[in-house]
Amino acid sequence: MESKKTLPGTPITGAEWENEVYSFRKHSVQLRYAWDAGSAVSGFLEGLKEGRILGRRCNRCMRVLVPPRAFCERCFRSTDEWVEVKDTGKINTYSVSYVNNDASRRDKPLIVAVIEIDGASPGMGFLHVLGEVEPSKVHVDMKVKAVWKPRDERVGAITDIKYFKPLEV
Amino acid sequence: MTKVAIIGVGYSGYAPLTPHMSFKEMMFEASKRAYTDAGINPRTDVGSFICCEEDLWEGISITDEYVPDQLGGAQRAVCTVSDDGLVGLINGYMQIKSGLTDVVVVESHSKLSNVLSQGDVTRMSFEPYYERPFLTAETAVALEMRRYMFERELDDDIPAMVVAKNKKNGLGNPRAPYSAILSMDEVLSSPMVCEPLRKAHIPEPADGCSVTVLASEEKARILVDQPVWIRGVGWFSDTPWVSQRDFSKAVYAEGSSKMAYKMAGVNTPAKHFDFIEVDDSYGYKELQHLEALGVYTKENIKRAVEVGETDLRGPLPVNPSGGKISLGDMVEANGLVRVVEAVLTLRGQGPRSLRGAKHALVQSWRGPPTASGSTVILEV
Amino acid sequence: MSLPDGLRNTSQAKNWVDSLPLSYKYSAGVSGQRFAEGLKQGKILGSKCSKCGETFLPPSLYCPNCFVYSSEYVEIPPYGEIYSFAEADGKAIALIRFQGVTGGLIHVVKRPSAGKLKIGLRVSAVFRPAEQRKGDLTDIEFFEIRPHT
Amino acid sequence: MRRVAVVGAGMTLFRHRMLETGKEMAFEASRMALDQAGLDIKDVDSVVLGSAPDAFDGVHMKGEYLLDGAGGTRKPYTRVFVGGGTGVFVPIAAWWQVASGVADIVLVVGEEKMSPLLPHPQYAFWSIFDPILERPLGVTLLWIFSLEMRRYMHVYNVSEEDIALVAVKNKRNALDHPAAQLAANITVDDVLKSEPICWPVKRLDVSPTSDGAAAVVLASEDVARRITDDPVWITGVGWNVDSTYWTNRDLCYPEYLEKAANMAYRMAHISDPKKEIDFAEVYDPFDYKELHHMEGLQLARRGEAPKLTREGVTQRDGDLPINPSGGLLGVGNPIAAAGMMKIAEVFWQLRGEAGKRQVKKPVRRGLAQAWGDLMQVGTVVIMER
Repeated sequence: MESKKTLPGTPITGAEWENEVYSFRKHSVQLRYAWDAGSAVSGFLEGLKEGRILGRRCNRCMRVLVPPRAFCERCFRSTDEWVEVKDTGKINTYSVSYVNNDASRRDKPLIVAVIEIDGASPGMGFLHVLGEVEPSKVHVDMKVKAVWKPRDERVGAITDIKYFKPLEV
Repeated sequence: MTKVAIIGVGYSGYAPLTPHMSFKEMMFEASKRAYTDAGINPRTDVGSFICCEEDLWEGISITDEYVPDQLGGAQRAVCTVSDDGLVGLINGYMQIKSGLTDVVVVESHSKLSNVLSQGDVTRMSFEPYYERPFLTAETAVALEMRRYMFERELDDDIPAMVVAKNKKNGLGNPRAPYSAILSMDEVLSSPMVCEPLRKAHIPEPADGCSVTVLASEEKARILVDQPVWIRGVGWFSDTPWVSQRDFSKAVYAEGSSKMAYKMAGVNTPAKHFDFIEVDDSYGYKELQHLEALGVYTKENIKRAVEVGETDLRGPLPVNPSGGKISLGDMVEANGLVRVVEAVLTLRGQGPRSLRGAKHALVQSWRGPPTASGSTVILEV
Repeated sequence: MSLPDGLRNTSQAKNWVDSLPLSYKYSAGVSGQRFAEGLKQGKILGSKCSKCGETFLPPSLYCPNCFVYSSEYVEIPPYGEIYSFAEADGKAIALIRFQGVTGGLIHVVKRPSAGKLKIGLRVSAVFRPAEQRKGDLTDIEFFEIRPHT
Repeated sequence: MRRVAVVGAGMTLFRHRMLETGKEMAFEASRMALDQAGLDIKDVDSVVLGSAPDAFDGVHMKGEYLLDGAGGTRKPYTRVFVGGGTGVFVPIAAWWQVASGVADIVLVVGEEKMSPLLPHPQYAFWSIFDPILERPLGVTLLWIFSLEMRRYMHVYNVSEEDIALVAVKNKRNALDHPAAQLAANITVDDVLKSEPICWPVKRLDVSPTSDGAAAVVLASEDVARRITDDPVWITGVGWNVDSTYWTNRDLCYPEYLEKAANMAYRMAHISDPKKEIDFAEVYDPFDYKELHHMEGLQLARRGEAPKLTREGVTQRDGDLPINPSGGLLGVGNPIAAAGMMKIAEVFWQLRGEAGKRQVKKPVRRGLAQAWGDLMQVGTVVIMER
C-alpha cells in the first residue's frame, strides 16, 4: 500500500451529486410496522396512560427494572411483580441537541437526559427530554419531575410525559 | 478436533399472529425451553450466542442491539449472523470446532405479523438499478418456476402435489399452523398471483422463534442422554444477479450439500438418509432442491412425486414436519425451525413412522431474491 | 411467554404502529454509468473479461468468475430471446438472454396481439426516442416479439 | 485450534460519496487484498462480509446484494453484523472458519455505502432506537454519544480540551493516509469553537459519514507459510455485548469492552496489556471514544487516558501509539469498512509497510478494536509478527 500512490475509488463532488452529472436511480418507500409491545411494555404503556410509571421486580436479585421487562437479564428468569415507582428522579447525564434526526438544525435547542427514576434500582432509568429549564442551569444529579400531558390527551405512550422539569425551581 | 452435537432445542410462537408477546418475550420463552432441554444455565454455561435476523424484518436498524437480555446473553459474546438460522448454526459449529468455546446458543425468529409492508421490504432486497424496477418476490419466483417446469416438462399438478403432501404432513405436527387437507385441485384452483405462481404455492407468513444449544462432544456426553450429532455442514451462494442464474437448478443447494457430504463422508445421498427436511417454497422448490442435493435426478424427480416416494410413509420421507408450507414462512428462522423438527424426529418425538430414524438432512434457502442456502447433516 | 400478572384479555395487548420513511438516491456505479451512457445512445453494453473472455450483462466492473477488472465494454445487439417470463396484472416481465452473453436483462415484454408468450420467442428492444432517454433501463420502453419467429 | 494469519490487505478511498456501487467498492478493496497476498479468487475457500445497517445502502439483506463484489459468487459466503463493532468482528468470524479447519483461505470484506440515504445518512440512526420507548422522542444517534461523553466527563472530571486533543492528533495522523477523507492540521481551539451539534459534542469531535470498503485475506498456517515470508498472526479475538437497556447502565465505563478485551488477552496470553500491546487502533467515531476505549481495553487506568494523551504517549512517536492511521476521525467512517481499515492498519504497521504512518518504535504486537450498537458491543483482535 505504501508503494501505491492512489487507492481505488471514484469520489463524487457535492456539485456532481446535486446536479446529477452521473446516472442515479431513486426509490422512496414508507415501511410500516405494528410492533407487538408484549406483556411488560403493554403494562408500562397502560401505566403511563394512567399517569403512573411502572417497573418490574425480580425477586431473586430484588432489582426494580425500569423500563419494565418480562425477564431479568441478570438472573435469566421471569420477573415477578409490578412496582409503581415515582415520577421523580435525578439526571444521570444530559446533553443539548441542536439537530434533528435527519441532521438538520433545530430552531431551538432541546435538552435530553437519562433520568434515574426514584423507586427503581439505583442507576435505572430511561431517556426523555427536559423542559422549563435553561441548558446552562442543568447539571448531573439534578432532581427532576415528570410533567404529564392532561389525562384526556394521554394515549399510552412515552410522550404521555411531556418532559421532565427541575424539582428545585 | 471435537465432534459437535445439538443438545437442546426450544421454540415459541409458530402462529400467524402472536399479539401476547413482544419478539423479546418470544425469544425468552423459546430459549428457556432450549436451556431446560439441554440442562444448562445461560448465565454460566454458554460461551457464545448467535442470532440470525435482518434489520428490515424487525423494523429496527442494527437489530442485534435488542437480542442479548432475553437470551441470557447480556455481557457475553453475542453476535448476529445476517443469514438463515441454519448458517448461524454452522457458525456455532465452527466456533466449537475451533476450540473457542464448548457451548453455543443459536437463535432465530420471525415477527412477520408485525411487518405491515412485507412486499415493500422484499422489494428492497432487489438490486436497485437493473432489477428492482421490474421485479417483486412473486415475479422473480414465477420466472424461475416457469423455466424450471419447462425444462423438466412438469405439468402444474406436480408442484401442487408437493403442496398437498406437505399440508397433510403438517396435520400430524402440533407446531404447524398452516397444515390442512388440501387437494391437488384446490391448489390448482387457488388464485393466480403471478402466472404460473398461485396463492396456494406460497408459504404463509408466521411468527416464531427457534433456539438450539450446541456443545462439544465432551460437554454433550455430560449434559444429555441423547445428543444429535452434526456430521457435516455446508453453505453456498450462487450469483446474486437474478438475470445470471440458471433457473433449472439450485446451485446453492448443490454447493452446500457437496460441502456437507464431503465432511460427513456421504457418498450416496439417495440412500443415506431416513428423512429429509428441505425448503419447499412454492412446491417446485422442494423438487429443485432434492435434485440439487443429489437424492433425485432431473430424470426421476417427477416420478418420485407421482408415486409418492417422498410421502410420509414412502421410502424417503421429505418434509415430514409439513415443511414451510405447513409451518409457515418464518424468514431467517426457517432453517433453524427445521433443525428443531429434525432433532425432535431423530429423538423419536416426531411422526410415529419415523421412530428409529438415525440420519437426517436439513437444507434451507434464504428465499427470494437470493440464491443462498445451507445444508446440515444430523445423526443420532 | 406470559407473566403471572400479565395480559389476560386481548384488549390489553398493545401494539405500536409507526413507519420508517426511506428515500434513496442510488449511484449506477462505474459500470452502470457506462451502461447508462450506452442506453442514451440506444445501445446495450455488456462487459468483457480479459481473462476468461466471457461477456456479462448487466455489465460489471469485474468478472464475477475470475474476479479481475473487466477489460472492455462491448455493444450487444438488441435482439434476444425469452428465457422465462411471468405474468401478472395484464403485464409480462421476462428475462431476456442474448447470444454469447452471460446474464441478460429483466424487462417488460409487450404481449403479441395474436398468440401467447412462450419461452424461446425472439424479442428485440424498443428504445424511447433519443430526447426522452434518461440513462436508465426505462430508456428501453419494452421488448417486443420479432415478427416471423 | 489452528493458527490463523493475515496475508494481505486492501482498501478504497474513504469519501463522503463515491461513484462506485457497494459491490464495486467491495471488489476494489478485495482485489487489492488478494493482490497483496498473491492469490486468485479460485484460491479462496470462503468469504465473510461485514456491513452495518441496510438502511444506509438502501438494500434489504444487503449481504446478498453485495455478494459478487465481495467475491462470494459460487462460494460459501455469509455476512456478520454487530453494529459499529462489525468491522473488527468480520475477521473474527473468518478466524473461526480457518481455526476450525473448515476453510484454509478466507476473504474478509467490510463495506459501507452511506451516501444513498436522503436527506442525510444520519437519518438511518433514528431507526436503531426502541420503536416504542425511544423513537417517539425524536432521538438521534448524536444524543446518546453526547450523553455518554457528558457522563464520562462528569465521572472522571475530563475537560473538553483534553478530549479535543484526540481529534487534533487523529486528523493530523490522517494527513499521511492515502485514503483519508478528513485529514487536517487543526488546533484544540478549532475543535472547541466548532459548531455545537449536540453539546458537549461539536462538529470537529465527530467522524464523517462515508462510502468505502476494506478487505483482508486470512490463511491457515500451512498456506500462510507457503505464500508469504511475512505472515501476521491473529493471536487473540474477543467480543462482548452488553444489555440493550443502555439507560440502566453507567455509561462512564465500557464494561463490555473490558470483557471483550479480556477474552482476547486470555487467548493471546497477555496479562499486562499496557506493557504487552505495542500500539493500538481503537475505535474513534467520536474523539472521547478513543479515551473511553483505551480505558476499557485497560491500556490506561479509568480516567487516565486523557492524561496519557496530554503527555503525548499516544502519538505516533509515543510509547503507546493510538490510531497511527488517523482513525475514523481522520480517515473517515464507512462503518464496517472503517473497522476493517483498522485491521489493515495493524497488519501494515506490523509488517513495516505503513510508510509515513509507520510508528517510530519497533512493533511486534498490535490491537484493533471496534464498538457499536447502543453503546453496547466491543470487538477486539490482537495481531502479532
